[in-house]
Amino acid sequence: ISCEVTRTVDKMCIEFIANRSYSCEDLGLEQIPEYLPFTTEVLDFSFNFLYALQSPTFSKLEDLVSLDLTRCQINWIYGGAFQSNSHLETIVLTGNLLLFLADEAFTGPSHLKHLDLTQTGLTSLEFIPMQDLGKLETLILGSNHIQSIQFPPDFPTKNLKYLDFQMNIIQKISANDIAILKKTSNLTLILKGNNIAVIEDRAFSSIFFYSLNFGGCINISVILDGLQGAETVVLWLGSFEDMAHGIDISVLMLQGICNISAHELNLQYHHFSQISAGTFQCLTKLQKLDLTHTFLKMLPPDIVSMNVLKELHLSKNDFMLLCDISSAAFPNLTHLFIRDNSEKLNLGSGCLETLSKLQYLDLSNSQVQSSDCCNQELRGLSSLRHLNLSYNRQLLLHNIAFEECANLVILDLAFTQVTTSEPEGPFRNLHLLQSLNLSYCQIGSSIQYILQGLESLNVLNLRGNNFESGTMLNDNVFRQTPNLEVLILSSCKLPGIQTKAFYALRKLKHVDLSYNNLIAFSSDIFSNLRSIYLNFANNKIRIIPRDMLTSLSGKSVINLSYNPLECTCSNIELLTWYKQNIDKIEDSDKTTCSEPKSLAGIKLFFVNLSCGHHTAQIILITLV
Amino acid sequence: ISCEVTRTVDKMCIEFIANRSYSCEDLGLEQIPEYLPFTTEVLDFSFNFLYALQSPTFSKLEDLVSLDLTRCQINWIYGGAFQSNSHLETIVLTGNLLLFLADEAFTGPSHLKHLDLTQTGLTSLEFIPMQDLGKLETLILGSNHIQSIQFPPDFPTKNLKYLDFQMNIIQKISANDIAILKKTSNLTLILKGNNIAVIEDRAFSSIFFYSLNFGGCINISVILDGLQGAETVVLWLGSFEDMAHGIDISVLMLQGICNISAHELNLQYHHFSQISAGTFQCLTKLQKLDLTHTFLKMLPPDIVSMNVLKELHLSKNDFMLLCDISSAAFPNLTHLFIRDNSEKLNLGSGCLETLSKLQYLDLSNSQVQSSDCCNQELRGLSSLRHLNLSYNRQLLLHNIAFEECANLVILDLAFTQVTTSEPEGPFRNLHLLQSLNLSYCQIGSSIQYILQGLESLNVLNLRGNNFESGTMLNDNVFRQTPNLEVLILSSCKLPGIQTKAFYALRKLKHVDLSYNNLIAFSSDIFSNLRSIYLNFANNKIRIIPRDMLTSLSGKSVINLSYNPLECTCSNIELLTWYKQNIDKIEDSDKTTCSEPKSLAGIKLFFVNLSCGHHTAQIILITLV
Amino acid sequence: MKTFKAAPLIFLLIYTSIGWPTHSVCKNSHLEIYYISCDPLQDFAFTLDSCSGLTTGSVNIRAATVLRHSIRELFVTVNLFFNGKSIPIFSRQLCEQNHPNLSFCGKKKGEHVYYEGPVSFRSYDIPHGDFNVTVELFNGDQHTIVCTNFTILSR
Amino acid sequence: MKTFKAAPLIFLLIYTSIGWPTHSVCKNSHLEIYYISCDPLQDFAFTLDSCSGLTTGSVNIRAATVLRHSIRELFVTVNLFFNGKSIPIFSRQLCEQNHPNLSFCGKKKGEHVYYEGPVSFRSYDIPHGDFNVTVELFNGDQHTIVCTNFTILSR
Ligand SMILES: [Cu+2]
Repeated sequence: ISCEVTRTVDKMCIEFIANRSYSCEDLGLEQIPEYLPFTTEVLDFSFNFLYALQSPTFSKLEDLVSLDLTRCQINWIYGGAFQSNSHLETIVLTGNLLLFLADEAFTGPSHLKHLDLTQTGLTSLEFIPMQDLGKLETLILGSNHIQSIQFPPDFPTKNLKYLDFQMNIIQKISANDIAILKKTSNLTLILKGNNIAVIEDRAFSSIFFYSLNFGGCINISVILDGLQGAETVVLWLGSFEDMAHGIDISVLMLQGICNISAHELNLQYHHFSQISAGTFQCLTKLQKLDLTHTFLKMLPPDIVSMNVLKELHLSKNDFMLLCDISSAAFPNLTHLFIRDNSEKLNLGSGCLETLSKLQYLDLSNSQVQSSDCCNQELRGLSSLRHLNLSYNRQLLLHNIAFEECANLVILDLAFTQVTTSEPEGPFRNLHLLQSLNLSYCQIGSSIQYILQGLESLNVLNLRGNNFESGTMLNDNVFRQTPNLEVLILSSCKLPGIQTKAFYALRKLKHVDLSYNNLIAFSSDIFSNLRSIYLNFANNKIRIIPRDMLTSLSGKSVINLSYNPLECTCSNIELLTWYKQNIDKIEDSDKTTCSEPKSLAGIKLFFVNLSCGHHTAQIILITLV
Repeated sequence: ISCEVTRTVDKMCIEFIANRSYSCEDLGLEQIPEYLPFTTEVLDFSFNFLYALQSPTFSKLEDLVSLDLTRCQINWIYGGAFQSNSHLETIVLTGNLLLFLADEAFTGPSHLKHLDLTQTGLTSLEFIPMQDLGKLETLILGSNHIQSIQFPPDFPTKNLKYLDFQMNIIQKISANDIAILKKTSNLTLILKGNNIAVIEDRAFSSIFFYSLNFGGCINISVILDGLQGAETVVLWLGSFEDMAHGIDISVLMLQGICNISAHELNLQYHHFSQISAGTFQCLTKLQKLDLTHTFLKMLPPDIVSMNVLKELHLSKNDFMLLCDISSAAFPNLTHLFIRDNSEKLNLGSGCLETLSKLQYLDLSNSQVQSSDCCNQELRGLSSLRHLNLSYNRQLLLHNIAFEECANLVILDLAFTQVTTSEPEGPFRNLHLLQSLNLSYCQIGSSIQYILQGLESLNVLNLRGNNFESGTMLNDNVFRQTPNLEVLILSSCKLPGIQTKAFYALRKLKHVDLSYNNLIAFSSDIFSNLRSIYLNFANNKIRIIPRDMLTSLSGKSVINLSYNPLECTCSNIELLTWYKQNIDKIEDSDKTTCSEPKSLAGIKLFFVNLSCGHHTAQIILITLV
Repeated sequence: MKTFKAAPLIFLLIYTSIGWPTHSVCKNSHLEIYYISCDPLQDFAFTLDSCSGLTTGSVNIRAATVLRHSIRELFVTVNLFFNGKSIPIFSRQLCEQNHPNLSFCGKKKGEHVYYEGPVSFRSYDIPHGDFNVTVELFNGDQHTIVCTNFTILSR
Repeated sequence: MKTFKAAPLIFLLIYTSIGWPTHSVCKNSHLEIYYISCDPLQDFAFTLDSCSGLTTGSVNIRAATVLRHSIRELFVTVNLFFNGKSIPIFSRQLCEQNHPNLSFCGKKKGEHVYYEGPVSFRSYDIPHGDFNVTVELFNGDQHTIVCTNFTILSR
């Protein structure tokens, strides 16, 4: 038996939508292939070699709307390079070292909206010919060497919504430099990663932004001085884990915010070593405040009430006790994030009691431990709909765990050890719960009653729990959750599945049983096989009889990869069905033979068996 | 008759020195050709495509000493790229956008001396791994985006002689930044084209440079403050025609030079709108001063004497009268340049009288006009050896023109109208003169006696004078200059040459008779044809008989391009000789047939004529 | 148009047949480390100043890549291959969709990402023996951003 | 080694056979200008903001090239071709060996030279008719740095 693979290495573009959308990415091409239809509207030509764009380069593709030329070694763009492409709206030139842009480089596309010049070696705005860019909405100039944002007088402001200067080397901004931006409105201006040292006082005054991003700029005072009188929805002043933290944010600094109109403020990764009520004095109009990783140990109890604040991010800080966030100051909060707390977070008792409007609470990965979770801890959170307690230490659930949170829709306890003490379901009051994540929760045999009362449950993740004794999942378990559509039981050490285990689940659509010890592919345990997704990957299935397969009709998809499937005549029923139903197979590349040894590793699809009366003949077809 | 050209476009590298020196420039190669011998020492591989350098890339060329990789689209240099090239001394990487240099990128060449990283997209010195650069003499970092010259602690200083940071974006220099340069000596440091705004006071103190170049840096004060206490031979502070002239140089500014030890100072293209004796107060130790294009109208008469000044550049200024340079202040001057004066320069009388040591005087292109040149004007210049008066207006020479300058070796009067009034040679006292340029001087018939007394003359350029009446150049003319080796008579409208005209010139080696109206190639007019260069290009020669050619022996070279040569049997003698003596032909590409019409424009070399008794047959061979 | 659909298949073949070169990371008397890119699309650029830093918990590295996909979300996993088994030893989300913790989060396809400087980590003793460590960075769409297979020979 | 010596010859053939594209410089009712590179090695990048500036004496241009040879010395000559004759109309030394008048003097092989901004000159009336103007920059070794052939159609 020999296995021969013929290669046809004439690389062709991939068709996404016939006659309209193509990708020629990384095919080593030096020109636009002739076979692309004239009607092509979307072309990804990234990672090829063009060197110079001339008027003939794209002349045949008159219907082009979007053109991606990322990293095509383009150095020269001559006049009229896009002159035939009057419908072109998007040109991406990321990663081409542009040595020359002709005045008429962008002549032709009269509605050019998006121009991406990231990492093109630009040193000044004047390098870009503006004459044909009047309709521009997005201009991306990130990761260049621009020192000054002196806009030329014909800079397109009419439709401009997004202007990105991130990671340039802009150090100074004068009022004159950006005066032209007064003609824009709702602009997103990104100056992230520029080491801005000087902004003229009030340079940004009377300009109306949607978002202003000075991320990673160390000297917040300088920026706030320049922003006096500015209006913006989002003000992003945060720093980053991989950047110098810069100077301490002082009370005085933040007073500059009193004269800036902003709804959302981000100050992540700055230092707040001395925090006081005064710190928040000018922040009372905020709707969203992000103080992720700002070295906070507490928020002062005497903060003036921030009545309009709806969303507060306090993740990656150093709180000891949940009460230290002084939640009473934020009575209208709907979203609260205290993830990845560096200390073991003590939830206390009623620390969030005043947050009666809180809908979303994230306390994940904060070393939370509770021996009587969580009625006292979450007292008063009657509006709570989404609770994340995943990646914590250990929760002991006695009786009803979330008594006051009866409106919970999503509950995530993944990777937190969950222990229940009595044979009544701790979640039995959560009649509205739709999604429950119990993966890696070490729940074991308590699965018998833990689903009690969850009649709305839609998605259940039980991955990584040990159900080694397969009998745990008897037909009573899932009878409690009749509306389940998605069930994850991967990596549960399941040796087999009881015949009636899933019988009550008439709406089941997606079942993941991968990474177990199953030896049989038993489709007959599901009551509805019309359009189901069954993942049996990484089990121990060798042979699948025909009747298990033929019932899989319609849009069903199965995954049998990484099973020790036999490619012998004992399994001819699978092999025959497989070839005829390749559209129902996921991961066919990894669905290979284990037996006979001569075929080990060969993909099932390429195996042709002739099983005669007495002899078995094996034929391998060659790939076209 | 058809002419077919076959192309063999398998491009091969050019061999300069067998087995040692090769150029593969611009051949579209993607790897080092296998056929290059292992012994190659010098390789120019510029303008090809390499993308990434790995350890196998150059592994076969173990003897490489010099490697030019200019513009090879190299983005990645991995560890060990040059590990087999232990003799490598020079690596040129100009114009490659380097995305990555491994720590061991330069491991291998233990004596790497010259590294050129011009225009490689560098943003910091830290990008360059220094571990293997300890022996570096030259490091070129021009035209990058380097903002700071903070040298890493392992920066190679031991042998460093040349460090080029030109055209970067360095704005600030602190003493700490460059402290490590104290370990160097005689370094040339180039900071030209950086917009330096701040230098720490005395940052350069106690460093010994050969040359410091701050060309194009506008704020001279800042630089001089930083240079207090520095020592350098050359201090280059000039600006450029294409750059902003910057602020006026004031008396106060230049006082900073008192505390800098420098022998040569360049201040070209700066403004000196107010110049006084004080301006020169700190310049008295200079040996060379360059004030080209500094808007000077005069130098103040009360300058303190600059006794050591040897070379003074005053070109491109606005002097009215030569006396306005106050030459008495520079008694030991040997070289003086007053070229391209913007005003009509009046030479005055004895203005340079005190410069008895002056050897070199350049007064070219300064609209000089003199009706009795030049005894009064050049009075006292007894040491003068080189005088340039070219590209001026009109000089009338009466009697002996350069009486006191009897030591002149080189005299250039090109493009200046020279008129002599009497039939005695104006140069007849210049017995030492070796080179005389009279091109485009409108001398005409005065050629008869103008060479009188020039018995040492070696090179004579008469180009562009009108000798339409060919008899002007009779045998007496050149009898006066028996030592002539080079004679230029191109564009002189010569209709023919007298048989004995050049007979006296037994040392003649190079004769240019191009662009005349000659109809005959007459080699018999030269007395020595063993190794002569004869340029007869652009004349009206149709037929050349055999005897004119056969006498051209040895290393003689002739140029017959752009003559209406006949490719008929009347000229079979030339055609035959030509093919056999192609090594004696210059510009064979432009040496083409005029007749018959069918062969017009075909290169002589490719024409094969069969001239039988009665018929002429023409055969064209095809190029291999 | 049949030919168009053959492309992904061919792609796969190239992956399995064209290998990237093996790069040396460091070498001393106790330790030798090599790496090879396991990204089918490109090689990976990486160097380490010395082997010894690995046992003290701080090394200087240079690393660079060109992104083939955007990294609004970015994950890293480190797996140890030992006796033919893959043992996960480290896994972390480096970039979150709307919470860019690192300055390079959000970079797009085609951008060059470069890091040069110190990296510190929990110091640990490298056990004796030969083993492989695979470092894989992938984005929210499960696209490989960097895949590197380190071979560690420890004596 | 015979093959080595064929290279210059082949080179010449390529020159004469591969032409660079014709680029439009400007066009209005009175004037149309095109150019084509006459440098065998490379195309030339040039644009002009408008035709009309040519008659007023000041235009904004963008021009770029990659040097194939160093320019310690640089010369420019402008020739007019009219009725088949070449008439020199301008010639100047731009860079002198030891006297760099312009900031780019002294740049080396492989460097990118870019100019963007105004250029002023003696204003003149462009005569009616069709003619060619060749602008050639060459260095001290007579190597071509830029060679551009302008076709001017003036009505
Ligand atoms: Cu750059």
